[in-house]
Amino acid sequence: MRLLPHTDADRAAMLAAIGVREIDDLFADVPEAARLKELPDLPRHASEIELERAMQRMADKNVAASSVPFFVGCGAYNHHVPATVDHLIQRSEFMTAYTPYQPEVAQGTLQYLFEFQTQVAMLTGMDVANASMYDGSTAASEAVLMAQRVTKRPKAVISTGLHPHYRAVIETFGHFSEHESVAVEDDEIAEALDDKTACVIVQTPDVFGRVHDLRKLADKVHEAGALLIVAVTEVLSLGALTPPGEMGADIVVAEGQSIGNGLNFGGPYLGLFATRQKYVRQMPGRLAGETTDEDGKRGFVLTLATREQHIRRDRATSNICTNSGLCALAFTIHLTLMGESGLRDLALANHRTAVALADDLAQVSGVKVLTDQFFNEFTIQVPGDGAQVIDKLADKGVLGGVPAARLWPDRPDLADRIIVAATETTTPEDRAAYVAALKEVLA
Amino acid sequence: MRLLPHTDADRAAMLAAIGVREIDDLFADVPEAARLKELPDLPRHASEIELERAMQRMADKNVAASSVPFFVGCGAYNHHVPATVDHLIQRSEFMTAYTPYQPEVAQGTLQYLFEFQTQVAMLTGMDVANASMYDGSTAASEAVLMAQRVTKRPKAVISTGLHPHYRAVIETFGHFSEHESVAVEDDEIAEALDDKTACVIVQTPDVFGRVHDLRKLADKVHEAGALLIVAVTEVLSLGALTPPGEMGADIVVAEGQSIGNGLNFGGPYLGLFATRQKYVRQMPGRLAGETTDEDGKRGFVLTLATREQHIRRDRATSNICTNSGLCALAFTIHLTLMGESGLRDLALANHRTAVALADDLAQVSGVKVLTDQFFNEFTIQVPGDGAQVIDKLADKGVLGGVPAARLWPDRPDLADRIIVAATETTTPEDRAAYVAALKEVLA
Amino acid sequence: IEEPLIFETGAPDRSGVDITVPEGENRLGGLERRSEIGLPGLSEPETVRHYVRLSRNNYAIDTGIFPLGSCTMKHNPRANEKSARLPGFADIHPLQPQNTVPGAIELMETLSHWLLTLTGMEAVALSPKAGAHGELCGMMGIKAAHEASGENAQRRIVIVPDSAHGTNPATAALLGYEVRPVEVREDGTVSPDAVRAIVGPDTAAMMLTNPNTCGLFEPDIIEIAEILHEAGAYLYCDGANFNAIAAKVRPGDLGIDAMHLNLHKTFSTPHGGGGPGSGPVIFSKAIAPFAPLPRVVAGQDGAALAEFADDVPGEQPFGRLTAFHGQMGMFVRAMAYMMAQGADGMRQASEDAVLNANYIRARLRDVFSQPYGDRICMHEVLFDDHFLKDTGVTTLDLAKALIDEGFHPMTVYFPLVAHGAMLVEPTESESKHSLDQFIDAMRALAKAALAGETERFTEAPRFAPRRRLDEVKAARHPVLRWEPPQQAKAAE
Amino acid sequence: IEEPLIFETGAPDRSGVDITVPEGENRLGGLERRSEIGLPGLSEPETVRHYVRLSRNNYAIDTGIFPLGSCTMKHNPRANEKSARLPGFADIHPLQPQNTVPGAIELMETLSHWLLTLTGMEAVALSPKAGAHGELCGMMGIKAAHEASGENAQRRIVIVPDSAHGTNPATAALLGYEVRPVEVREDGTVSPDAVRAIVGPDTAAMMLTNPNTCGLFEPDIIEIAEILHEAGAYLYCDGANFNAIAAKVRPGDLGIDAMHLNLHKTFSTPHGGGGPGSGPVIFSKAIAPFAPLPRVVAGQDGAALAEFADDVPGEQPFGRLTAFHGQMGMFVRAMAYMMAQGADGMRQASEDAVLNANYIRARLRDVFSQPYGDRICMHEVLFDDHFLKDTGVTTLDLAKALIDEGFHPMTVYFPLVAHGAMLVEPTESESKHSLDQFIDAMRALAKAALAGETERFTEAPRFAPRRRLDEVKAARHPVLRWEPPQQAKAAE
Repeated sequence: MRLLPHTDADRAAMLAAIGVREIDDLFADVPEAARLKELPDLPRHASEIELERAMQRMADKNVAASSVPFFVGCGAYNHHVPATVDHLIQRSEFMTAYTPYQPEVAQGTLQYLFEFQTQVAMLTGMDVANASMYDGSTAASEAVLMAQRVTKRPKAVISTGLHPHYRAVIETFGHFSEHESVAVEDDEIAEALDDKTACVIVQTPDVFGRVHDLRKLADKVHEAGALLIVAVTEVLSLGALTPPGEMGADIVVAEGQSIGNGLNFGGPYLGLFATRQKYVRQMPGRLAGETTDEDGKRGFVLTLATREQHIRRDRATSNICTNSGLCALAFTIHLTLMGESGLRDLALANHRTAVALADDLAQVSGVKVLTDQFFNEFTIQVPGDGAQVIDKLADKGVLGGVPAARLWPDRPDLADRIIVAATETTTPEDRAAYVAALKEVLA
Repeated sequence: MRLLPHTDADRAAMLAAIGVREIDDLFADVPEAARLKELPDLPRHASEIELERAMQRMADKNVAASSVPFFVGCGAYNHHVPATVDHLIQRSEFMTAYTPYQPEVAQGTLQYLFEFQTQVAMLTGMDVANASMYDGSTAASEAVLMAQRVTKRPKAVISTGLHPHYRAVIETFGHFSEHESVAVEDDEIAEALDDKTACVIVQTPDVFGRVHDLRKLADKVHEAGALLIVAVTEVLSLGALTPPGEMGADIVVAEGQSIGNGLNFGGPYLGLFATRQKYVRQMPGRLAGETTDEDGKRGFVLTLATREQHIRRDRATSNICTNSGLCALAFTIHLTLMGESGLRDLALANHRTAVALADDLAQVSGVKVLTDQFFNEFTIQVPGDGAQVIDKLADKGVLGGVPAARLWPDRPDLADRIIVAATETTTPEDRAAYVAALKEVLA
Repeated sequence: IEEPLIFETGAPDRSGVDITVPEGENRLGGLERRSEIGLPGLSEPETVRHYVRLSRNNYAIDTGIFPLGSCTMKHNPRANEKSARLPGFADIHPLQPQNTVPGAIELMETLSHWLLTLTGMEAVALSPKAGAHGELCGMMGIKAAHEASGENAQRRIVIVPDSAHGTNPATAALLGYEVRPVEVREDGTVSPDAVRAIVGPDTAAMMLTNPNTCGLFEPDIIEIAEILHEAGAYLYCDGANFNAIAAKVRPGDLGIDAMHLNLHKTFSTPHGGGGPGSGPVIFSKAIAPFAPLPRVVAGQDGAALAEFADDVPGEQPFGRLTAFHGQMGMFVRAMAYMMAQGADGMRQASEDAVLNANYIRARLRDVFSQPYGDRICMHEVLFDDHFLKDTGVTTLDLAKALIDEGFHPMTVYFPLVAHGAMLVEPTESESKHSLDQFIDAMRALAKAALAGETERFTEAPRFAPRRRLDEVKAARHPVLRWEPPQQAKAAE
Repeated sequence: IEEPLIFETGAPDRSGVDITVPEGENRLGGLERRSEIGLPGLSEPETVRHYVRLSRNNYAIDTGIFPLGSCTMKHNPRANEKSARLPGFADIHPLQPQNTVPGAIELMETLSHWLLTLTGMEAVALSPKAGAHGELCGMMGIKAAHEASGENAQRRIVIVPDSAHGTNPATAALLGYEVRPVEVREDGTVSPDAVRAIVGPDTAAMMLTNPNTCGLFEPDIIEIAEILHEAGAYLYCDGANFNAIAAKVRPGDLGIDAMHLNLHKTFSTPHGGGGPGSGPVIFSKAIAPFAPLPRVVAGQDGAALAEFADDVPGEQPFGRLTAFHGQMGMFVRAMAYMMAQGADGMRQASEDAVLNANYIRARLRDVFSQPYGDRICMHEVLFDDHFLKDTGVTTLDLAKALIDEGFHPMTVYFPLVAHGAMLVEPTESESKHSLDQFIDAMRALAKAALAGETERFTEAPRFAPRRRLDEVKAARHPVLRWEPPQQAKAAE
């Protein structure tokens, strides 16, 4: 078997060196009754050709984003990833490295994490960022827990503009950690603030695509002694929009998938987490920090580990002991390739393409574009059931967006809404195909 | 432009450091009349998305071997390459390295070349092998030139079983280097031998798929004072067949594509070249050799460079100054993965599959299998024009082999022949599809 | 040459991408970004060289053994990477219509089937993003079961042995539980009597690692599970060490109620310098109805993804752990690994993993001390620093000296139950040749330590990209980001 | 840890592949292999580690600058690799029906168009497999033209300047020509008078490199071409240095008759540690009819591949240079590079390449000596060892000392016309930061040499995977393969 180095002669020699007769002598501690006598009822080992055929067969059943006009967003976006990025993250020394607990032999990982943290802080307009989290939604939930630790208050006020999956994650964590959460419309947030409120969490651009000026809200939240958490599910928007850090956010969480990472059916993704300097010791997740070695050379280490579970155990700030290392690497490589000018160009290309698409769709009879001010995603209203429209479009080879019913099956008032995204990968031909297919479907 | 690091500020600073006003001052030696005033009439730089679209568009027009039942061979074979191979050859330190002229910083390349040479010598049953050549056909031509140097005789006798492209290359080189070559049927080789004969070159399995016992021929060739050159276009056959080195060959050349390398529409491929110890200093091409460094540690260098053009100029053994480094790496990695047992299994799997295919096709009415003894390729006779049959099969989505007319347009006697190959990638379903399509085409 | 930070060589007007920006108007609601971001740009050649050079400062499985106890670091097959990059897996969106992704759902269903068959359990939650996330998921399932039975208010205690991973108590605490430790007995395992002594109507669950962090199989686990179940509590098992027993023992036969599986350990998806991981959780019949969403369920036309409670009538899913469906990229890799290995290969792998650990034990036992005596271990072997007494060499020194010999250190100072612990897990990926090299280096170091060559240890590492780094300084005055020179100066 | 040879750790019954062998009979004509091959097998994990470790002993563009004169080593974009691996290019057979590969033929036609437009020439042969192969092809075309005109028997001389690449005389000799050298004049270039003095009715061609190997543009090339043409001879140009002038100067405007282009230099296909290369040849109107087969020709339904003389009526193709159609993998990469750069990018690249070389010259001219005085150069700059006189440090020592500073050495002792030559070509891929690092290292070394720190040079390299290797020993007693221990012993 190709993954196992031992020959039978090796095994025999090793058993002899150990001083046992057969391999099962080493499993003597396992209760006899629990030892499997036979192999599990699963196939035997396969050749690489057989494996590839099986995988290809399953993969071929799926409609890849790049193979059709594609307008699906809502927290995951179809962007182009330069070939350089995927090549570099597959470097053995990155991909097959361990968590950098032994910094002397992990400076590669630690330096890119330090660079990543700096880029994230710059992008969000915050002071510091951690070395990444599982994804945007879990980062959001950790942000709420952090606000509760900082303020020592139990309640989270959640904007209904927040992606419903994010809200569900916060509510699940809130429920089991015995905190409170309440979801309110944006214009009711001020009323919901009270002295039990730890934080307000809002999203911009929100799940419908709307961009928000958060400055006034920030003031109100701060007056109430709470923290403002801003979630961003399309991180690329930060290349074009005023960053949350400049609008008074105390914690910014984001989904970083759009930069350097593929769609991957929802994972692995990349949680970004940034905050103010004063909260750094309450921040969850790994942190790379600068220091020096015995020869005085600059080097990097994981730091502030005293917050973490492997030191602090039940008094840790979080139970997390993984980051999204390789996704963070993809992010930081892509962002390094782009730089300030490339990022701004890419963001603008996304926005302009979305504007053109909105104008195209607005021409389709019966369709109403509901979002005036947006980045690369907006909401349309169609006559009839949005989910059915999307299914019919899919039959015509156009993946036309996310019907609101996919996210809010319990909101009949949203049943005629579709959330539509465009990116730099959207061609004029893609837009024309959407318009044509939509006209046919609605005819 | 993404491939160019300079900003305009960099350029200005550098021009100032040089002490010229503008870039064209550095092109002052170019005659004014020859300086292009305008850009060549070609497109401007493209984004990576645009580039990928253009490439994908062209690629999609071609029928990939893995996408259809595929039976084309004749010097290039559709084998499976483990993912490990392609990953490893893309390591920056292999792929973007220079020729190992500075051995202290090229031990990676030099050691694998040394291992490669050993593997090739073992496989062919010869004493020594070089570090690879462009491909099998140019290796064959270099072998003839070498035999002419060794024997100081001008004539090459070429078996008609040799791949006609190989023969054409030898004849082209022979013509321009003012040597002689004559092509004869296998049973006439003995008669063609004379005291002007430098070498006889034969192929096994030959271009029609037939395997040959060369022992008697070798004796005759040696009696005539000439060298026996054996060409192998399907290197995998050496895992199942008696190697040329055990049958009296003086030089073995082979196309190494089948191990580790893809079809690539004919290139890059990998020329293997092995010979007897006594001829080593007449051998063309690069050689890695073992030595020691100042600390006495084992290390490897390019050696016997005094044969080569950069030292010997017009008295060099060949003008070659490239090998197929990365293809040799792919070959040696794949062969290392396989080892003795894996190679033998793979060769046997190829052979057994081809036998099954031959039996399948023999059942098709009107089809005659002409080859009794073969490795993974054989020749069939069809009623009517072979090239037309192949075209009609292609219309049905089966790439059924190479019609002899593709290689010998001037041989009407071969017009009804098709050379058919099977490999480990050929499934029972592929065989059934061939039989079904062939029946329809011949109906 | 030292590799600078990107901020030290990049320029804002340099770029490694070419982007075509279409003409048109902006509709950003007056929220255009006006400030400089400050991001540096590098051309493509500079970028490639920067990251290639950085990477060369890393140790990795592909460069050598990771003898890291409790952190299974095995070979990562490249066929898995190739599969994960098929456009049909890598380039599909979690919210595109389900009937445009039947192959993806089939893969998740197949993975679920393999995991359940291997473990003998009832249900699986694929969505947890890592082992610790899986622990949360598993314990949430248990808490949800207590809530459903109305006993949640009274069950506030989670029993955790002192040999446990730090994530265990952290997880329990995060869910509002009180952590009650249980000491391990002299042989390094948990005794049923100790559990019996503290379990009660206030016990929600016990979290146990098996094989445990001392590398030992808990011989009384079945009895412990029975004690817990009788008391109305559940047994959570930390699955970090499943690599020792896959296809040899089924957790379902041991009385376990919930357990996470680290796809990035046992099933060979790459560790990636710290992630992404994937931590599916398997549940017993008692907990299964509470498993979170989304979940793969049998549908009319093949499998479907249940995303809302209405999609699983009769069950009480406890909520959602993450946006979307989990780590698809890891699912594909793990599935590719399992198919490549098959039932026979996984069983052989478990055996070879245990064989390798015992071989190291056998070849080091005359020099290195073991806290629980020289006895068979599972896939990892635990040494302590007893044999280093009075040498002036610490466990940490030995670890750093191992770097100079060309190896990644073993896990040190964990588990806490052993003094100066050194936990060594070779995995089945290591050849005898590789093990012998490691063993020879360990023996040579031990001899050097005993011979008083102290400097070789206290000065180590000397042949790494960096000498020992000042972690105290880093924590005391944290510098967590680069600052432009003038700002950095102003901040001082 | 030193990495052993695969033969020292492998085993014949170990394998890194799993193969299913179908049942069935054999028809091998009694020629079954009976002997052991002797091949060692490694498992997949061992194989990966072996080659990753080996690779780490290599220097590469991705790890640092290659200041190698005359061997353009530029950045290799990964988008090119991705394109070359598209199944539609990588997974097609050279002998499948042409109508199943129209996209491949289109790519070859597009590449031909770009190359002809860039060079202003008449025809292109894509099939040569490398630069030296291209030289042969070009000179064969010239010889074929002389054969067609009946003058071949009298034209036996090829003029080659003494600054030429070794391949030039080797190529001419291989074709049966006598090589006649022409000395370069004091400024490092070829004078028309010198050519006029030796050209005659016996001259077949002159082979010239332009820009030449001293990094200088031959200012009189147009006149030289006229002299040759008047004498009935042709001008072959070695295209190794096209990187200096692409999109700035067209060889067709200089009177060149044949020239090879190194796709692996100018157009950025990777060097691969010594290949594969690709050396398409462009021809003037005079030579075009003799261009070899196969060739892309316009057909009724788009382009087609002409494989036989009947496919190109009216022309006299001189034969075939290789099996199949050339280095398709390199064609795709070169095409991807050219499309990415565009006409504007290639022109800028030539300018930046020349700028970089002159910047190095300007910043080293006060310390390093130049054989032809301090004058503008093209994309490479030539120094000699005059400034090292009496220091006891040789050009080779300086090169090896550069390794210790973290750089690949420049090209040394070439061209032969300069004493102790050091030829430096940075290419346009290098940033100013990178050039400054290289320049600083060069200056520091020069100062150390002049200050008498001889050991730093004669002992170099000290920080490489190996110290200086004994090349004389290797050549005197060549060990070109591993032998099993007993055989090796017997052979002694």
